[in-house]
Amino acid sequence: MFWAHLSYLLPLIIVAGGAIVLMLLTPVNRFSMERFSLFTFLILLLALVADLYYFGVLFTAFPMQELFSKMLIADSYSVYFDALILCGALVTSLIGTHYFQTKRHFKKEFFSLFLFSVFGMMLLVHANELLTAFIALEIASLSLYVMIGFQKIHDKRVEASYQYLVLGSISGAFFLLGSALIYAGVGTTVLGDIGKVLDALIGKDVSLMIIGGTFILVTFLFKISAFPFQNWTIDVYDGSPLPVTAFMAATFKVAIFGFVLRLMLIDLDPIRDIWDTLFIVIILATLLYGTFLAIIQESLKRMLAASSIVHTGYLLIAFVSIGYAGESASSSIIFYLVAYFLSAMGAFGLISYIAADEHVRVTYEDFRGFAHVHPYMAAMLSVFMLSLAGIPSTIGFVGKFYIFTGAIEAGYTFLAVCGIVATFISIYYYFKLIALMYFYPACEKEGTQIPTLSGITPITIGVIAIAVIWGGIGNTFIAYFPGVDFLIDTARLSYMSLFIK
Amino acid sequence: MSIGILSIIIFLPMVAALMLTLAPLSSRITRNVAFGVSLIIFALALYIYTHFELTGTIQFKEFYPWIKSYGISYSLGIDGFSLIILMLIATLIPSAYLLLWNNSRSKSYWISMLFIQSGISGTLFSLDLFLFYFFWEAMLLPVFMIIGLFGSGNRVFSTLKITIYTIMGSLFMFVSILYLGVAHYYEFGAWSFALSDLVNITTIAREQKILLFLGFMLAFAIKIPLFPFHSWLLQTYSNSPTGGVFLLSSIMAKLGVYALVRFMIPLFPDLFVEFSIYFVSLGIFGLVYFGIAAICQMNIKKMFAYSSASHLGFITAGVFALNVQGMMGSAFLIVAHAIATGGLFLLVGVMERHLGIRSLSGLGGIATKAPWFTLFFAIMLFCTVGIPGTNGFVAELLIVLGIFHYNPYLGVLSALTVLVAASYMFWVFQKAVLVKSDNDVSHMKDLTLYEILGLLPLAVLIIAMGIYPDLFLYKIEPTLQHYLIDILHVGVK
Amino acid sequence: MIANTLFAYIVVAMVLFSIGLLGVISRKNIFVIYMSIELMLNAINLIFVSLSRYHDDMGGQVMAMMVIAIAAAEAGVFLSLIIVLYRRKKSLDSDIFRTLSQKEAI
Amino acid sequence: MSALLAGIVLAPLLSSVLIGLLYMVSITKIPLAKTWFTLPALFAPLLSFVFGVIAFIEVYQTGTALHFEPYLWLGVGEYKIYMGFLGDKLSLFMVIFITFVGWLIHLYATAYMSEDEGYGKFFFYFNLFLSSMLLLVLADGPLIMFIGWEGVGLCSYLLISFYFQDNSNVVAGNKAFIVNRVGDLGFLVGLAILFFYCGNVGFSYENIAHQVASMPASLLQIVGIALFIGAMGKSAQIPLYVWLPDAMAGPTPVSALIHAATMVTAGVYMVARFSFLYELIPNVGLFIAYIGAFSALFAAVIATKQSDIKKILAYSTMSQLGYMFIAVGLGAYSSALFHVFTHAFFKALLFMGAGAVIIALHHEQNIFKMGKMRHVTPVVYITMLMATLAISGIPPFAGFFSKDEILLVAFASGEYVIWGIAVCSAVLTAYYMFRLFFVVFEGKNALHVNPPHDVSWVMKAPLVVLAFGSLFAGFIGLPSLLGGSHLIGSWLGEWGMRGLHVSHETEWLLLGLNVAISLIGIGIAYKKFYAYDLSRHKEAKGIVYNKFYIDEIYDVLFVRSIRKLSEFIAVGLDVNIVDRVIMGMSHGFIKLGHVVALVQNANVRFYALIMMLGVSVASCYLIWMVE
Repeated sequence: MFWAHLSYLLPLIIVAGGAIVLMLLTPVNRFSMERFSLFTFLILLLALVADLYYFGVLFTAFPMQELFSKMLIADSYSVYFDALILCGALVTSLIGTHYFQTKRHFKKEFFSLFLFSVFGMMLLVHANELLTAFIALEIASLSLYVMIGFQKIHDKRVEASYQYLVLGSISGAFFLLGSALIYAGVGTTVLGDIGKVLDALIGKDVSLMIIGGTFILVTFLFKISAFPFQNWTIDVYDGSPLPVTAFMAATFKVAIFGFVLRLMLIDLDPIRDIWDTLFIVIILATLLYGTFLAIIQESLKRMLAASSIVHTGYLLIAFVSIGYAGESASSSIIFYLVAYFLSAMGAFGLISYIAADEHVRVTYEDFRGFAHVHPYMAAMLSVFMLSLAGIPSTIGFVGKFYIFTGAIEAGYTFLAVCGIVATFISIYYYFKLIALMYFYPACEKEGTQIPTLSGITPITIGVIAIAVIWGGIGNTFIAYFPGVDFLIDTARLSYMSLFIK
Repeated sequence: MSIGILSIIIFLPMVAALMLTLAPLSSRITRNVAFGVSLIIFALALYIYTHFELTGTIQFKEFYPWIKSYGISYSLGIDGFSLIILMLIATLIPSAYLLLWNNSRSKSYWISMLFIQSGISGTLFSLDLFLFYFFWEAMLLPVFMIIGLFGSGNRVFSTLKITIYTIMGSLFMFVSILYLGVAHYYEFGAWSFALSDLVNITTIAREQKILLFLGFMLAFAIKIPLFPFHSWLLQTYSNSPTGGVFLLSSIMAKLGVYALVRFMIPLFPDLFVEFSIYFVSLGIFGLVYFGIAAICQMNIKKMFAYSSASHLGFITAGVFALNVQGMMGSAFLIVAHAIATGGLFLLVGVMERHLGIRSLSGLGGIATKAPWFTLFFAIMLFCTVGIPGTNGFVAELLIVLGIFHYNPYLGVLSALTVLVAASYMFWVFQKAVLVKSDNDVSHMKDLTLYEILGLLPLAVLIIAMGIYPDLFLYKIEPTLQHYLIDILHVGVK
Repeated sequence: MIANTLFAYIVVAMVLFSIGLLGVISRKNIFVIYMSIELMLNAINLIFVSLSRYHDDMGGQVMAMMVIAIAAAEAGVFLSLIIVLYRRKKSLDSDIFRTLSQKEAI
Repeated sequence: MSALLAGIVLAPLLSSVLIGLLYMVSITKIPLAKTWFTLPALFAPLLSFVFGVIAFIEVYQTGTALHFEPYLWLGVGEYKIYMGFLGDKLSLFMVIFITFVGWLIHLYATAYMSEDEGYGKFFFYFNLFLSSMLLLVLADGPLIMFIGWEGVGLCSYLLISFYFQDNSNVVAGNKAFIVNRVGDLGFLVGLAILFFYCGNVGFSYENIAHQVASMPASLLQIVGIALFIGAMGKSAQIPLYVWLPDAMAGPTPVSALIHAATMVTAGVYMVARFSFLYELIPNVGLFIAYIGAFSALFAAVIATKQSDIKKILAYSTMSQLGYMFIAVGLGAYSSALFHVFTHAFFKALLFMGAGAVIIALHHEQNIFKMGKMRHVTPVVYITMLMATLAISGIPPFAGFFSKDEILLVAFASGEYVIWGIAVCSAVLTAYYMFRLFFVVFEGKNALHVNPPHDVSWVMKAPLVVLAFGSLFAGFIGLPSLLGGSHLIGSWLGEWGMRGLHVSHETEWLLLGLNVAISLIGIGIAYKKFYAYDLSRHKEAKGIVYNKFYIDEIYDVLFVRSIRKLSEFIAVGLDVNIVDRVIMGMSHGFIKLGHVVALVQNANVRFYALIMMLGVSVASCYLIWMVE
């Protein structure tokens, strides 16, 4: 019995344990950076394997109830998100290796911090209680703050870390305030119970809950960088080391959504529609702001950061449509997270691979004529750009398809149209890069700094690129091979597991 | 599982292109392979043409489920109208290769051509709207590449412009498609994006329907292009390489009209009838507007760009004339104009290759140096102007009759077509080809044997279709009648 | 009777929270900013504690403890960061750390 | 038997294709001898002529028209259009003289073009023209006729701009084609209207003839006018005549065949063809007659001042066509066709004679630079004299009978205005023709740039034949008054003469009058121009010499204004409005983006402020909502 319960939490335990072990090993000089990244990789892989044991099974349970008293939950939903987070972490560590090796000033502690933040995210997904969630959030965030500011010789890094720290703690405070109010309202902070009490309260005054929920949503919106909490995004993404940026952009969002979806679907369900108008405004503002900023950027990193705001807008579109088209909307969110995670990972990873020299500001101009020097890298980058732009035959297109279908299904055709408009504007800043890479003769300074394709990182990125394509055209022609269908079905499954009482 | 012939037609070029991309082959071999592929496709198309039965139904169907959870399937099939365009592509593209034979040293030129070809075929065959949209946009990428890589002038700007412009239109179509799918889901409780299912939807309110209609229309209007969505046309046509402009003008633009008939009529028959008057007027307006605009163009490519826009307006008018004459005329003019304009652009390409200029002010007196060139130029030109004995005449005649049937006053206006094209075409013929000027055209060479071989079938087609049109019309008539039944059960005013 | 006092507690907490937030916004010195954040957290602690008294279950107390712990962790990061920042610019004025602004980026 | 009709059309078509191929071969690979082109070029018209005669005899014996429908040309829905040939009296009558005159002109051309390197091309076009003309005539149904109709237009374009290196020729060709197209526009409209009233039962003439009766009269009038607009274009009537004088840029045989004998009469033929329609709308007929009359006079007036020999002839052609339209307009189709017939002979003769003179003078076209030709080319002199007499309407030459008949019709049907105009232009005709004749052949002390030479017999032989034609052609239609049996009228049957209610006295009177006025005209010409001293000739000035500035007016009115409009659209609208709106939107968006970006000032406190504002706004909204 105990062991069975343990097996639910195995991934968490592995990651946490690994983190601690790595931290303890840092003084040992026999292990080089390369070793450490290898260890990290192995630990994550192990955790993933442990996680996949329950993957695709419909279940829900409260492991070690006597120990945690329903503060942790393990169900297909959390398993699914664990898988995503772990994949994200794995990819990050893989594309990171080259970066961390070329860049100095990365100490070994970095990896343990990295693992800690992964652990925090996974915990966030497993959290079944507000304060647990807060703790998980803080574990993830605090380690991220440090990871961002790790190279303290660069102003950018430190300031980014500072900015993120201040604003992040404010939003954390809001989260706490929200949970406090909810506690005040219903006298408990355990998710399932909140829902029950709330159902009982229907008709009575629930304003405490509403305000509390709002404050929790503030944190949520802050972390996924939605309007009006989006300003930090561009600066922090710009300031932090590229792998960390990728990690934040792709993986952290997954975790946050993992928790908030759970909260929204299970507990705040009765009062969700209060926020709809608010969300519509937020979506429009987010899309607009993100587009405005993305279209003017010179530096690719900032452009991607800004575009991540736009993608947040898309995700929120699906988020509001949960109310009316719960299943397809939430599964579309999950799928879109995967899609965005793949494309962004690839893009950031490749850029981090290219930006070998710290001091080269990776701008559009730096990619002039890039394709003639490095055809394969250019091809991969184009694939990611196309996917971000949502051009057919990439996974980004299918993701958008789900999102907009869900929106229309929920009756938000208007939002879908807004999303469309943002999309075709985004074509400009994504295709500009492709145009620059292909349609101009190579300028001589290229090729000297950029490493040739070798090592694990390019392979990983190549695999991601193939995955992006496969996600776009993949189907059930080839039997027993996961295609689009498989992804969306498992997403549906995990969604269902939320409602097992 | 068995792969159908249509799938072969779609994927053969794509596969070939992918292989060629990876294989370290020279440009010459790449070109020859591409040419071979196009010939194979021509053979397949001939097979289809001969085995196509004279019923209005959709034939050579293929169906595989794709994204089951949303009822999206990979389903192909052709009817008479798509058959015509298939034959068109299958005939034109080999000729194009022969004309472009020594045009480009670069592999990617031919590879893009291959990609474009498969994208076009996919758009042509798909019966599932999702699949249709998929190809419709995927087709754009190689165009983006070929213009950007091999274009001239401000090519990057123009390629970005056409891409964003076209995607804007198609994205609105995308929303409409999704809306239809959702409507189908709500009405029948099952997801589907297949055309045959979506036509059954009855629950959409009129206002929404109009919006959807416009959503589709925008995409097609930009592709065709109709006034006022044509502002991408000039730069694109004048800056893109010969192959690109050839495909754009003679095939892709036609796909817009094709999709118009293929999807709009079954999906929105009532609105199609209701709005027909506006679009007929718009088409005729475009005919005159672009025709007049063409007169003062000094850049020969821009002039032809305008001229093809003007013809396409006329074609659209014919489609919306809601009767068999108009539609058949449009189908016929699609072919005629595709051949003629394609040929003209290819010839201009030859001229550009030899002389490097495409401004009328720099040309003249080519005829004496290149009689074959002049001969073919003249034939294509007569077809464009619609001289009897060429298929252009038959087509324009049919459309005029159709529009007359639809509305006599518009009919009179549409008869202006006999003047419009003539007014500038003969002038350009005189200025660029015939009259001797003091410009140095000594570099102009006559067509090579390959080029003659490439143009000969086109010329023969033009004449044959002009002298015995019925031989070519009877294949599509059942289909068009079928479409008309769709309309007529709504009732033509 | 108890309800009123609870109300008073919560009002106080809210006032503290707002002071903290405004402090972050209005004060230039990084230390003060940090302290304002701590103030916000402690305000929430106050709410928790009073609530636990109100609901009389110990959960609230525990939460307060947790929050304090987390605040401590945050303090660790924050203080170290403050040191780094000071090293870089020899100043604790929050407004001079503007490397990442859009103007700089272009 | 009836397949002959197709043969008539095919023979020249095939030969033209053959010649064309040979020509392309000859200019790219091996240059071929002229005979390669000459043989088919001469053989084809002859063959058509023979076929025509056979068919003629057939019809003459059986009295029933020949029909031939090889295949369904176009079948749309219930509308079926067959590629049909109709060999009835009218069409065969046309076929015979077209092929005959055509053949003669071909023969003439073999000599005329012999030095030209475009020899093969010329006959390629020439045969092509002949076949389209024959298709026009033999077609059963207006649609097929329209093919021929536009085909001849195309060929005339090709032949006018035959020497395409020279800009003016090509411009003339374009002008001819586009003006013809304006006519075709009308023709097409009329055709489309007809099609939808009578198309569904088949679209041959007899079907239409059955249907038109049931059409509303107003519509019929529209159709009639529309079709006549087509005729205006083809037959160079006011206001669409401007192309004809410029069309003389082509080689002389072209002018002889196309712009005198055959093509330009297509309009007349068409109206005669649609007689069943025009019978129903006499007022439109009258309109036609007036147009014809005015054209006749107008052209005659202009012709009096011209100095280019071919231009004079062109205007005279136009004026003669005016006569024909007077006749058809007044319903006297046989008289019109009679004039077409005779005119074909003497006008072709005139042109060929002129051509001979031009050749003799090394391509000199200004009559005031000629003179003395009588001694150089006596044969041409004689033949030209006969032709000139014929056109001036001096008995017993062909022109006299036909023209007299037309005048008679005009008088008899009570249209005295038309009659008056016709008479005036008759005087002028006689005058300017003899002016030309005297100046060219009798003009004193001419200063030839280089000495003239006589022309070859290959050129003269056709002249002689045609001379006989223009002498005797008239007797075919000899009116009953002079003991003739009026063959043409009786042959043409339903197109035949309606009874004219005029007494023999008036008829004699008119006849005398015609001769008299022609003599007056000749007299004036003799007085002014006989043995005209060319050395003292000074170029004419004035409005008439400048053709009433019609060309200039048209140029300003249409050509320039359309170019202006085009520039306005292409630049003013397209670039400055349509495109600018779209590009402006995108640029404005990006500018706005730069403004928005100012928010990104990396100031933590500012960001926190924004956050606080966001939260407070949201909370306020929610509280307001919950209340």
